[in-house]
Amino acid sequence: MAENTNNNEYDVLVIGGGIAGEEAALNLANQNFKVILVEKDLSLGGKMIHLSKVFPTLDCAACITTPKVSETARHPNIHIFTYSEIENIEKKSEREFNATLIEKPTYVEDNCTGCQLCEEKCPVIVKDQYQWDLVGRKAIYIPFSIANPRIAAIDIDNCILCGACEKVCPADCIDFTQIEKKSQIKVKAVIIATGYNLFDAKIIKRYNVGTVKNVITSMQMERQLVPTRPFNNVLRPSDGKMPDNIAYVLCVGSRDETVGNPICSQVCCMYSTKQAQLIMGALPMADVTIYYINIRAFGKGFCEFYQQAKGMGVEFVKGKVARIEQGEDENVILRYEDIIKGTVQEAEHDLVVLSVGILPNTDYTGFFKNGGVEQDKFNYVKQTDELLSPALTSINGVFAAGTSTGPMDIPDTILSAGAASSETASYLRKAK
Amino acid sequence: MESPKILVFSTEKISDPAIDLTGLLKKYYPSTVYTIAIPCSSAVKPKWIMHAFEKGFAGVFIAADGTDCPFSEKCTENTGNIVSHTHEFMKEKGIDPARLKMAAICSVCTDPFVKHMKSFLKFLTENKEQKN
Amino acid sequence: MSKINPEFTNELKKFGAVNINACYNCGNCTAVCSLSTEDNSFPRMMLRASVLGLDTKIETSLDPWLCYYCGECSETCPREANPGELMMTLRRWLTAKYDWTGLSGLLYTSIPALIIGFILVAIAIIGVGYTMQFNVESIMEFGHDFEMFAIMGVFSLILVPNIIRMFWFTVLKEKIKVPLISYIKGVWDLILHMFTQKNALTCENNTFRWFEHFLIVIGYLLLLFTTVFLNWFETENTFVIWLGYIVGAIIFVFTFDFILSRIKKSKELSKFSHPSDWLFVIWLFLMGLSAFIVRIFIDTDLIDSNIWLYFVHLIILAQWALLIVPFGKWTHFLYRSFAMYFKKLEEDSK
Amino acid sequence: MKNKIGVYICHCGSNISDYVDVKKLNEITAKIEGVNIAKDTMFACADSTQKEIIDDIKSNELDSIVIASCSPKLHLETFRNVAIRAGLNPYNYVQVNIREQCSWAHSDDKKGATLKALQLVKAGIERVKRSQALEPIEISSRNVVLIVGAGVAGMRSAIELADMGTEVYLIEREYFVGGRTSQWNTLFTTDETGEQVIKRLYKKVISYKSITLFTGAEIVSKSGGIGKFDIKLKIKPRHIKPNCELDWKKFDKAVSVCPIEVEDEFNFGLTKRKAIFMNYKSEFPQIPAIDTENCNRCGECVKICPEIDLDQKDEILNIKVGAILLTTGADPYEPKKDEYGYKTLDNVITLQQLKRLIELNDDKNLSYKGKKIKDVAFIYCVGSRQEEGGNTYCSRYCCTSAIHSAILLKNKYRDIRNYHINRGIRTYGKQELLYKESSENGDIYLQFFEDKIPTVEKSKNGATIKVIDILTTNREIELEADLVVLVTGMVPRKDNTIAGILKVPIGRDKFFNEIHPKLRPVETVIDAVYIAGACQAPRTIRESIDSALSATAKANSLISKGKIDLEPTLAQIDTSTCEWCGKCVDVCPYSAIKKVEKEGKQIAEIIESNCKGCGMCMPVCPSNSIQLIGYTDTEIESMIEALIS
Repeated sequence: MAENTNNNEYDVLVIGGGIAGEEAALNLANQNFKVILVEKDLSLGGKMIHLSKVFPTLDCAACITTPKVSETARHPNIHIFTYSEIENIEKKSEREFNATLIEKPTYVEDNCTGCQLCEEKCPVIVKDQYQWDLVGRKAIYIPFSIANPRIAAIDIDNCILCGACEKVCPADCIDFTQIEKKSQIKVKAVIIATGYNLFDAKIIKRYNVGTVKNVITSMQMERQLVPTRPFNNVLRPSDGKMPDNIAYVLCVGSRDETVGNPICSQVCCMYSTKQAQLIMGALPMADVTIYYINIRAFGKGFCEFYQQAKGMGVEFVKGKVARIEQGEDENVILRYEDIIKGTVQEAEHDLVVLSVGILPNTDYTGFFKNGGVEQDKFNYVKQTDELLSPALTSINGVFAAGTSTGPMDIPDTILSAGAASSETASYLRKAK
Repeated sequence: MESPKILVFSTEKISDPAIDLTGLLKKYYPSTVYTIAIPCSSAVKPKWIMHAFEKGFAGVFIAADGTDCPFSEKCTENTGNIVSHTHEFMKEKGIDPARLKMAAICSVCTDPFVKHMKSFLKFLTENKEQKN
Repeated sequence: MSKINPEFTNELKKFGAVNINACYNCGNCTAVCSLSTEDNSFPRMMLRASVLGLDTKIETSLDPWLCYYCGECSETCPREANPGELMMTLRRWLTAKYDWTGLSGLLYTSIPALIIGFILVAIAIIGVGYTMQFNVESIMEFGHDFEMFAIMGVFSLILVPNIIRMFWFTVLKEKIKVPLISYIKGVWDLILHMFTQKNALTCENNTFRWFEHFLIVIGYLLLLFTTVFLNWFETENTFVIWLGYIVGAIIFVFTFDFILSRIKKSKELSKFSHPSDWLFVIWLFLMGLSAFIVRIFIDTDLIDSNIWLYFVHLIILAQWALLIVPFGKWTHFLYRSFAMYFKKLEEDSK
Repeated sequence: MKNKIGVYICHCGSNISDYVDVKKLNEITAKIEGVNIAKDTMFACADSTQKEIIDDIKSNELDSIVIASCSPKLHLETFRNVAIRAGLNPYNYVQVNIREQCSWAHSDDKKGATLKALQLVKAGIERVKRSQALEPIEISSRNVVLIVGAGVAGMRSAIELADMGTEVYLIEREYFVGGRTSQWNTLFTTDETGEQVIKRLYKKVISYKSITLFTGAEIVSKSGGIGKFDIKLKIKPRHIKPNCELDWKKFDKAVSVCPIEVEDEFNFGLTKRKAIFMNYKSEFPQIPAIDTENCNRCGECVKICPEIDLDQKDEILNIKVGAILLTTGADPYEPKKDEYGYKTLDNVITLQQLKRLIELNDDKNLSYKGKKIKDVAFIYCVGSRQEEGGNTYCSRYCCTSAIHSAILLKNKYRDIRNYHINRGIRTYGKQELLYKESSENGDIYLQFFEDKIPTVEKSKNGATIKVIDILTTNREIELEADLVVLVTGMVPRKDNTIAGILKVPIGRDKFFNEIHPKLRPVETVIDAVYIAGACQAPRTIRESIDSALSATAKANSLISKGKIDLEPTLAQIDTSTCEWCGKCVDVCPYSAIKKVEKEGKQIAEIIESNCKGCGMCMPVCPSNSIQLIGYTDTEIESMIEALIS
């Protein structure tokens, strides 16, 4: 419990500061457990904080994530380590885990006020990973505008050590001498909330990702639809033209044995439908077509949301896109079979969005020293009692939350994180 | 000539963060825009708005929660009712109802906020000039 | 109105089709196929008809013949339903359907029948040899006569009637009205397709495979020509001898490559092999190889003392001519070409 | 009114001072009435500055402080803590945002920014002058949860709460626990059976002393609120004497002599049962029940079993709990008469009936009404995804459940042939593998559009189904089926009186509604009333458990401390001016206002434990009798005046 004053001892280690990790950490902290939350990225918020509006309620993702993020960051029982990783975890006995925490250097001290003067002066420009490479950023940068903590970090791989930032920083917080910090921590339970990765569409050769310019991923579209977006509107990459005929290709990397992922990613149908609705708002003249195999609008309010999109004029075409090729005027040609007509068709669009699927983030597999957490056949964390205790893993005292156990949408992720926190709490209380 | 003053009622969870973010992103809007944050846009009393007009504010803008409201689904409707009630009071007092505006501002809606402020100010300035 | 016949897939499975039920009808196979067009889209509809057991739809369809099995559809099928192999299976099924003797179906679906057939032919040849007291001269003459009669016989008694049956199923039964001129205009294309199978070039990354096939067809036809018309084994003409050697070598070298890729299962299309596929390539290989060796033995005057060798060649030849050519995969060569021809007629009628 | 105010103006490095003339601001501020100390500081949030502020408060006995710096979202809590450490009430602190909403927003207009900053600071001072010292409202709570519904979700949550040290009342309306899952038999995706799952849960439930289980129990009424609910329960009699050892042979005999035969709801009407019954042998609790509604009290059974007591009466029980969790589940959709031949053709059943049918049949043959079944046609989306009239929602579990049942049939009875006549299969996530398995088993899938639904007609051997199949270019396909299974989805419970008693809001789809699907997915607008499982929306077992455990965590963290701190930002009614009109009640989303009589006058009263301080009630009050603490008329109006000055 929280009365523990030793700095290196905590009740629960939560790995991953996305929405699942935050929800689990908050629930536990509210029950007075002392939580250490480790996030490998520079900011909390996971993938959700980067999304535009979320289905089916169309409320803005930031409006939901940021209060959760700041509640987490503020909570006296939660100790946050961003830009940090867990090197290994060793289970000594029940409710006794030793872990090695690595704090990577950001070369900026915590008293940074986020004024961004350094960013202005930094001469290096590289691609901005938080905008999915749509635009550039500096070598010293604040990850993104609603990041938490909102402090700068130096991307040392790209930094030329010119020292311009050091000179301009009013809080004097640039420190090039920082080094990686390793420390040992003791915890009583572990929650894996490491989330998911997105499928790399380049693997599907016949989609020609990279060579056909105006093919982007759904995450890149998501960024273009966010109010904090890099451009002021939805633009296609080749010439910055506002597209007026956009296509969505579903099941990219999902339900596909040839890429080794036969399962359904559960969210792509809905996020594509949502983006289509948002595009209809941003570009009222645009046509949006969604190429699908089956529309999986299964959750509360999803089916109605899908019907609503149809009502708004989003065109749904049944058929998997088989080939993507370059057309004239930088346009993109999709070849598919229109299942309802039963004929092969070629359609020209000026922007094509690949609705990429969800793959497990397998970072967790390396954590455990003696005997890892068992995986299911798709490399998600195996749920050892899937029906009655969905958060249990093969190691007693290690629990799984959110998409670490399989694809899930945001509401399900939050519920799953709630379940993990609940199981963790009762595991910890059994000690008494 | 001093530019007209606008009073913005923002909401602590949703639209005030958007106004913060506007500043953070150095997206400028006129410095005669003043913000008072309250829990929910449905809590703005017509009395306050009338008070602002009385004391010399040229315009009042309610940065509403809209559908993002954490309190009630009916927030948009309720805020709308407040606006229409106040419009009646304004008419009674001979104040142009167009000096009270409302729009939903989500927590990252910086551009819409700036746009609203600029066009509102433009309207108020023109209006003022006409009157003069 | 079509009635579902779920038993059909079981029947089809005897001909090879593997995992077709896995299909979830995404249409990827059809769209990825370089040969399918808006007017002519396959293979999904064939697969669908097979799953539902709409056999009359398949019976009257020419689509299976239009596929050259490049393997792209199977390779990219997200459910591993192997549509390419289905098309191959349907070709087998159709071959059986067209064949009035019913032997095609039997040989395709029953390995014992196949073995018995091969043994019977071998026994018959040995029997003939026995009646000739294994005299080299007369046996070789018999071999030559046999070739000519077999070709004519198989052609007139089996292949021509079967092509007519195919015409009945796919054109007449479908009540396609075709102007006479179309029949004439299409002939040139028919011949061209038959010998070049040029449509296969439309397939993705298929040029080398097409070239190999083309060489084998040319080699095979030349071998036929040299043995039947130039009577290669008995000629003294140097040109013919050399030509014979070359075509023999072409056949066995390229067929050997085919066999190897089937063993290695390196390409999508060679991942699954039906017995009839094995038979076809192996016998073609053996024909080329045995002809080649027989000729060497003739040229080195060793044939008289090694008459068994010619017998082996003759048995292979007879099995090929009496079983594989009329009832086996060889017929694809004809049916496919005619399918193109009929397809053209069908298009002209529109 | 405060008159010893400390004001600190932050440079924020140069973030503020580059655009706002902080020095000048400070000079003017110092002169404002009531300001005792005015200082500018490089970083207000720095440790040294915090210490300095604390010292100032203590040595100068400041009664309130204002800090003009960055957005309160960043440091409100930091400085409230500073106030607390200095012995000042945290609500006597006001943070003025002169960075995000001033210096940064107007770095193009330094003069304007300085002027605005000054006005903002003035407004902050006016506000702090009128600020009230507030303490969080503390209410006591009972560490007891009432769980309504002993299905998987309810039982699982009860176990977890007990593990966490919370006492639980678990009530079930039926005589037996297990809810829908117990009827379900083999479950996807683990192939455990419903019986096994319920057994695991029940054994655990009864092993806890802190869980009290009542079967045949319903809520009659509720009073009180968060932390302190008083609940009246009605418990139906079981008509078996308590604590008796029942002889099973005698029970079997008692069943056989019972003259009453009613439709067996457990088998969805496939069979009949007696008035004395158990649904299956290993059902829990392991005590039969006599259902009062159907028993004619003939006494035949008593002659055999003296343990039976037909005179037992309803029992009324009052319990006191701190929170309530509803896990009341859902009903299967009941097709209308003649919907796809339901109840007009002999061989049309629902998916739920099929599940029971598999259970009731032996391992060799599947037969229904004496006829051997070979061809089974599943028609999907019956009662779900209706474009007109009925339910518009997707019931989520039915595609996977139907497919899983088809796989079970195929595995159990080899020669079964399954046809799935669907509207697009929705086996999301890993459930997709079941779809693949079923396909590979040779199941045939046909897909139709909502506007061209299949027809089912009587035929010689069973039924003829005609469907326009979009997977075969809209060709009309005909098939013969021995058994037609209507894949019916979930609908809210027919009897949902509990929603009325607890005032739980009902959503568009008629299921219970959460506050927000992402922010607060298991909470309802009624504080400390949680929802989980299928009463909220159609869900699979795993998803129901996830939500039940989530609700468990929320309920436990709310009530386990024995007291609940509520935000002091509350609405207040001016009793002298309130002329009860009820408008505030209509607009309040939290049912936090009630009508009371005081001194012979009807007025509104705020239920503090329910009020969330949104202030929605204020503008609708015709007599302006409502004030929100921290946002009173005087505070807001004085701020307005300061801003315009």
